[in-house]
Amino acid sequence: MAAEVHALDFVLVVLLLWLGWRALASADLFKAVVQFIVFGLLVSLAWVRLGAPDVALAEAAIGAGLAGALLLDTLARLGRKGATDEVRPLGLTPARAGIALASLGLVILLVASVLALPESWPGLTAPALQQLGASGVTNPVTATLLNYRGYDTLLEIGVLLLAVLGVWILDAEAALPAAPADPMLSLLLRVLLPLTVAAAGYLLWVGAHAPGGAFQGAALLAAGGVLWHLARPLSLPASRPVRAAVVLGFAVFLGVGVATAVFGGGFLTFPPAYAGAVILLIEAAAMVSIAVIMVALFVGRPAQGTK
Amino acid sequence: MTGEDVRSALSLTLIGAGIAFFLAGSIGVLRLPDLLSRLHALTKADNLGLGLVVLGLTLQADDAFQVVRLLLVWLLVLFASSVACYLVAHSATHANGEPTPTVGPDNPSMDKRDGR
Amino acid sequence: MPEWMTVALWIAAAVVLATIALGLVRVERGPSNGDRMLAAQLLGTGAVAVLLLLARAADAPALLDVALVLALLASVAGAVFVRRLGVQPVQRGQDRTAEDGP
Amino acid sequence: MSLGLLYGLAGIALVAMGLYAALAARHVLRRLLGLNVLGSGVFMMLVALASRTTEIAGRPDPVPHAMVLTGIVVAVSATALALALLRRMHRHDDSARLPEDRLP
Repeated sequence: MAAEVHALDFVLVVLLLWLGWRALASADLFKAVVQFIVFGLLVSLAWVRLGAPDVALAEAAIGAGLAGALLLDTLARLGRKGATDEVRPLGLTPARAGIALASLGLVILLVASVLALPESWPGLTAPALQQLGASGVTNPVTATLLNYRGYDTLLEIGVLLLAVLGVWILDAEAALPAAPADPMLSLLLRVLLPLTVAAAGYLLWVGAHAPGGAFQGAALLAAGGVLWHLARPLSLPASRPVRAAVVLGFAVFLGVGVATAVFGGGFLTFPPAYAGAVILLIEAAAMVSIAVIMVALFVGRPAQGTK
Repeated sequence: MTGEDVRSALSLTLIGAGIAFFLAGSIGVLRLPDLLSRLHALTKADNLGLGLVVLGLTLQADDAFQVVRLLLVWLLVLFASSVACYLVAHSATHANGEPTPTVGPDNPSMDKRDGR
Repeated sequence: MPEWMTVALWIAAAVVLATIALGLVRVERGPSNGDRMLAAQLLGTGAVAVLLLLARAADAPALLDVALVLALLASVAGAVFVRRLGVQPVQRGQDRTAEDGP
Repeated sequence: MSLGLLYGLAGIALVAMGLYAALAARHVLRRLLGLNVLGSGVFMMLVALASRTTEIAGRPDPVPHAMVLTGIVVAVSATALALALLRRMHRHDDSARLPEDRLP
């Protein structure tokens, strides 16, 4: 990836800052949410420019799929009155001057620290690339996620589990008034769902040697699930298979960790000969789990028994 | 002037034409008076703008897999944006069970329709 | 790929990005929520075009996959919007809602 | 000006905006948007700083990339939980603001 600064970068940064601010300061919350969705779109372009296509894939899938869906769904449930905010939601008042000053102070501190850092430095790139041969994959980001820093990723899946438990603990939400079935929405689902499943499988497989992986695939699958829920409302927490799918990723990851601790070199230390297969197994289980968890986060806990 | 140069020039011409359609679509979305005519402008950018850019880029693709992905991206955007535009237009025209297009704030007819 | 082609592709990507930024004005102005959603749709298509151009300019075919993901999900936000909120008619002064301001 | 510096400074600006909005706004949804913009800013700083290894090592540092990837997924699930809590509060109190921010 070319590292020099292009005209594109200046356009992108200006748009990012403007959209970021408008997404926070627009009086109309619907407008703010749309601006936030577009902001996410442009952030994924920024990841591309910074040479992070793995991150760009995840941002694109989550930003264009789950994040926007969650925000719009919440806006709809708040109703017109609940979704109304004051005219100048962030206007500077005496009470907010302290917050503004603190934010400004943070900016000065951060700018000073960033400017104090060297323009270029070795970082952890060289060690990450040196160990790549023993990691089982050739994409260094996948190697970092699943091998070098496996603890992080295991605990991340744990965080996702806690989030979905949190949503399920809350009392049930009344189902939204059912909109009439729309044939075009069913068509959208019929065309896009197989394609998202195929693309998620492709990303999972390609993640071993090129940008992609379990998280990107899962976010894509989750967006397919969101579409499904829109066309034919799901009821997720009730069924046993859903609960099994939700814990599958964490269980497989933990099981592999325990197995390597007992029989091998230590917790989550994969033997190089099997590392590739082990990573693919964990990623496949994690992808299914994360996708189901994300859809469950969107579906929430609908009221039981009512239509 | 080699064949390579001709191909590059043709590719760039197509991309330029695509950008022209993007510009036309954006200006249409910006300037046209109501939602439905803006939808009309939008589909030009999606279908033709992106289509011409994709066509121009396929002339430069390294291998068949890239060509397949480029065309797939175009077809998907074509499909997704057609359906999304249909859904929005449908929602706009049938919000109250009657086909009244959503209009700008300077048209008095909108005041007759209430909230949700 | 000749050098001038790379330069031209970078410029084309910047121009597409600047062009679709015009759509942001429509997001800002509305007036109806349908208009805002629609302009967001246009920006999504533009981002796909920028990614395709960058994939060629920077010779990074992985960006085609990012564009593919965006293209696959281009309709999700629109579908959620239509199913959950729907286009609401414009009210006078909707931009300046102050019903429960302080 | 290098690419890393340009996006690093943009990230800082996003952090400041997000922090201000998360603390100053009254509507909970707006606070959550603030936290998300704050998170994007932090991620952007990390990825921008990671790009500084390109000159020496030939490619950006993959470790911050993996951390940001983790962060994005955690951020969206935390947001989902927070939105569910917001809807729960709204169901019970008919307000989308925290009790201390409501009008008397």
